[in-house]
Amino acid sequence: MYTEKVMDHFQNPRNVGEIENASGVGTVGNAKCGDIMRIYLDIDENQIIRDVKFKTFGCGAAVATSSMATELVKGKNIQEAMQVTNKAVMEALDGLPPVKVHCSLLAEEAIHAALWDYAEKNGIKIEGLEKPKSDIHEGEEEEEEEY
Amino acid sequence: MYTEKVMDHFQNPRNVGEIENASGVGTVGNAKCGDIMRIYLDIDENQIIRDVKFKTFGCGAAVATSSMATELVKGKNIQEAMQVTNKAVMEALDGLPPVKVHCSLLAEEAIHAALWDYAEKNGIKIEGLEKPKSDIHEGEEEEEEEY
Amino acid sequence: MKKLIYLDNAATTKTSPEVVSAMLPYFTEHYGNPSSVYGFAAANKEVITKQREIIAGVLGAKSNEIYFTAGGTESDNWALTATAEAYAAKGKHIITSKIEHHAILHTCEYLEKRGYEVTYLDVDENGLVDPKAVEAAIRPDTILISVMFANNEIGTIEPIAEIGRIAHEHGVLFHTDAVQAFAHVPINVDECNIDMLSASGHKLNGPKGIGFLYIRKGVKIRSFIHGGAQERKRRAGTENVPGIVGLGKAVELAAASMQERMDYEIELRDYLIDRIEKEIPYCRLNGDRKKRLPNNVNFSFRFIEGESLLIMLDMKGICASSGSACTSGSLDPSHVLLAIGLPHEIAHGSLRMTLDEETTREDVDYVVDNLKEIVAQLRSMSPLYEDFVKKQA
Amino acid sequence: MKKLIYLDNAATTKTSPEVVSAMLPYFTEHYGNPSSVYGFAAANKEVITKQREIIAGVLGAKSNEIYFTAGGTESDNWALTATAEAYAAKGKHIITSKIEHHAILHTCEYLEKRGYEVTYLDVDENGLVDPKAVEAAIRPDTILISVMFANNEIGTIEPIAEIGRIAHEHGVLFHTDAVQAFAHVPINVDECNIDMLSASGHKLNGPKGIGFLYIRKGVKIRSFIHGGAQERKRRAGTENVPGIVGLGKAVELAAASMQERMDYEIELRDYLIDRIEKEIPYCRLNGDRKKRLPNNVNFSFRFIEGESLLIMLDMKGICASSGSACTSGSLDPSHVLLAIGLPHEIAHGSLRMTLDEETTREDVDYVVDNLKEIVAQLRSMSPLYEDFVKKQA
Ligand SMILES: Cc1ncc(COP(=O)(O)O)c(C=O)c1O
Ligand SMILES: Cc1ncc(COP(=O)(O)O)c(C=O)c1O
Repeated sequence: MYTEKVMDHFQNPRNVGEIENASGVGTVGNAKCGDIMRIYLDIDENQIIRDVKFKTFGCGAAVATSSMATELVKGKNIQEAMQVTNKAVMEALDGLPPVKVHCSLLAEEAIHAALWDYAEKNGIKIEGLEKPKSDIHEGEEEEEEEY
Repeated sequence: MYTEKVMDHFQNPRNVGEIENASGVGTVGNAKCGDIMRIYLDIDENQIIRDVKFKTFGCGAAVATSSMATELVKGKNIQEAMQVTNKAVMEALDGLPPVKVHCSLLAEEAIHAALWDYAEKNGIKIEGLEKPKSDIHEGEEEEEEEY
Repeated sequence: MKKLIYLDNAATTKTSPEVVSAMLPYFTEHYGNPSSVYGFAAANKEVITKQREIIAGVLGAKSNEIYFTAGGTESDNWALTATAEAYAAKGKHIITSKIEHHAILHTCEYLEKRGYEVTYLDVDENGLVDPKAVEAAIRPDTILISVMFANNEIGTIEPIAEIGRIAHEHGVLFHTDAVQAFAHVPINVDECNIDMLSASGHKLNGPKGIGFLYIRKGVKIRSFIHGGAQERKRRAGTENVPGIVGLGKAVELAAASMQERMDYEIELRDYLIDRIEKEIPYCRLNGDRKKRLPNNVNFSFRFIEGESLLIMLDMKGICASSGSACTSGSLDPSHVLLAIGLPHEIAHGSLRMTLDEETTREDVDYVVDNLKEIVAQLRSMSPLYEDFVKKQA
Repeated sequence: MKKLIYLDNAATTKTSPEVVSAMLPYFTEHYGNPSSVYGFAAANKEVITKQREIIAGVLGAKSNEIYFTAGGTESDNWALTATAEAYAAKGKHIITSKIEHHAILHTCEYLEKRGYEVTYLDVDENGLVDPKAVEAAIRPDTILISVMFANNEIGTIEPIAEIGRIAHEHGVLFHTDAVQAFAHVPINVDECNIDMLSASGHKLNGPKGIGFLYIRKGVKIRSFIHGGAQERKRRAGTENVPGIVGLGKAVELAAASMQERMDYEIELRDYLIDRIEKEIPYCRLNGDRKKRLPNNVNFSFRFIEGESLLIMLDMKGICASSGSACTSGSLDPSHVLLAIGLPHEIAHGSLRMTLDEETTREDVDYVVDNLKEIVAQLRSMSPLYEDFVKKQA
């Protein structure tokens, strides 16, 4: 069901953990739907993401997308981090099963939520960043069957 | 599906043939339903069935019941022949599948039809004998399923 | 063992040993439920997909248009009842033929009791549906045309491409019961404009209890059997993995050798037909002589009844079937034989022999030699024959 | 081969080698169609009757009350839809429970769209249906009560005898989905006043794609799949002879060793439950502790999600299942776990392990040892656990 990359990031998730006094923290998803992701960002004065950590409650794809998303934003500046879309995460994982696409959306959203928190704390505005939705799942589900 | 007795009477039918100038001939059933039986009786002056022959168009059970019915009436007097019911034929054959019970009724009716012909030709009346029905099948079918 | 010449391949076929070998590991080794997460079982999902691809390839379809069922009957029931439901808003009229299998006809009767109207098209004396009659029967409220690819009794192959074209032109869905034809003769769902197609494993040297329904992408029918999310939510029930694997293998084998098999069977079929026609009087070949399944021979022999004939053949080790009512326990002979215009008593005396690639010329000779004798013997005890002879004299 | 501990026997079981051996001759040797006249095939009719007798014997039923189907799902669909049709004149109300299998629930939804009314009874925190609630739900227009014998997720065995008695007293038909219970625990249809009962071969070491519906004599439902005259005209389609033989064999074997197997499994089950409860914090046993299938263990582990758990177990060679939504691709976790009152996030973190007679104590120890570690590891990366710990501090 999962690609080798997904399995690798699930079995050996990168950047699991917490960052104390993080520059930004974002938590998205909800327990009702079975996925919660929390991203911690450590951003330096040049708006470079020096470090990133995550914690995830969710399925294999949720863990793998969190792990991959953290890898993709690590060392980037916040503008570059904004470019890390769910598509980018999926591609980096060699794809996800259709029913798991929402996990990649969640990962994107978690990054955005952490950036939003950082922006709020620092009173800055990040180009293209919107206030995170409280429930990422609404209306995002893909129907596999389209007859 | 058939008992050994039925198979024996089908494979080695007794009394197949015709009787020229028979005392009585009866033909029952119709081609539409797939069974026609014709019985020839040779009855002597003491009303004893001296000889009997049959011809049958029909399934294995039709042939076997014809054969058995001729065996059962052979050498009997006409009153005794009247006692050869479809039940007697079935019992003598160790039973028939439910869907084939109508064949035994046909055999009984064929004997009766031949007796009727004999009675008419000789202007006598046989106790309990009614004019044969033209189509034995109507309403005689057994429904195997009774839910 | 007693001599056995099996000429009833339209009733069911031997599951070929390669098919059984392919199935075996899925009983005791790879027995996992394909819906499970763990690798041990999830691999079975891919195995199923692979069979879907094999079947789709043979039909010129896409693999996600193949839905596994428990057999041809379920496929037919599904196609008809679910289309009827899904398109009820458009109309409640269905067109079919008088010579369909009971899986179609009895489902139509079921639908008639529920407010649907069904037109049963006549066939000609060879069992052919007239495409013009199909066109003439189409109404604004017609939602489905269902005509079988080839008839199971008399072997006639219907003009499916023309019927499909007509259905397509009128925007009416087209289903074909290809249980007797699939993997026996070439079928391409696009060329024939087929929207749905039923097939059954055990008619093509695959296992019993498995079949499929092809449903063209875009056709809106829903599930017939409700429950779990199997078969893209359209057919619930734990997948019959060994059955599906067996079906896929059987289709693969049949497709690979189709042309060769057809050539072989047609030659043998025509030899059998010729000998019977030459050597047994008062007989009639049923079904079209050319537009005919490669392995089907169906004759009526006047003055005799089919079940007796079958039992006598059985005693000689020959397995065949009949359109006689007596074999089914009902009084009317086969609706197919009546539909091609046979009188009842002639329909009763019919014999179907369906060959396969293992049938030999020696088998055929043995069958004809015995058949001649048996027919003569049964005629000698037939009151109908007696009457006929007396009339001739 | 990699270590494999299969603890998902509720999803499907291994077809036992004896069953496969029993089936084999019916693929390539005795492959005839049971409806045929000739002896070669007609013998298969008797073989089928024999399997019917075996099954009927185990249930305390008569052999002509057993109708073969393609599995539990078809049996459930048949029981519900055909009863609904046959008794529509009496009423259109059906009673069932909230924890039925989707084969029941989705069929109920289908019927609801067609004008039937369905009462879905609540269950208590252990998944038990209250017979009094059943009685209270009965109305003059109630035509059917359908309550499962035992639940497939949490293993709870329902008070079927009491529900049957109530149904009987009120003259309402009673169907039970015994797919998980039949041949695992004793069932007598007369003692429980069961009018219809569904079962499936692959849940009892028989083959996939075969099952049966028991229908008490006198119950007026007609066929669900229309066509040929098989199964006394109630279930059309060429009989799956190998499947039926396999089912019969599996039932025979299961019945012969039932008590022994139950004793063994119950001891192992309770050992597994005890170790988990003692050694893994923040867990909850789902389902009734005593009224429980001998082989079912179902736990919720707080703060973690089921699919991750399954994949981690899979990596250790352990096959199990979960009530997590993620395993089914939907968002809501198992309706059964929600019905027994679990909050969503706890329902998501559930694990079902279903043993069989081949499971050993060593297997159980290995599973618990690994499970402990995996749960700890997943909690260490769970934001819910992080919040919980911080709150405690
Ligand atoms: C034309 C046709 N349709 C449908 C069926 C039904 O197939 P099955 O018996 O496999 O369900 C058959 C065979 O019995 C058939 O010949
Ligand atoms: C309680 C219950 N009912 C019905 C079914 C359906 O059985 P099958 O998948 O064999 O059709 C299952 C198993 O999937 C089950 O556990």
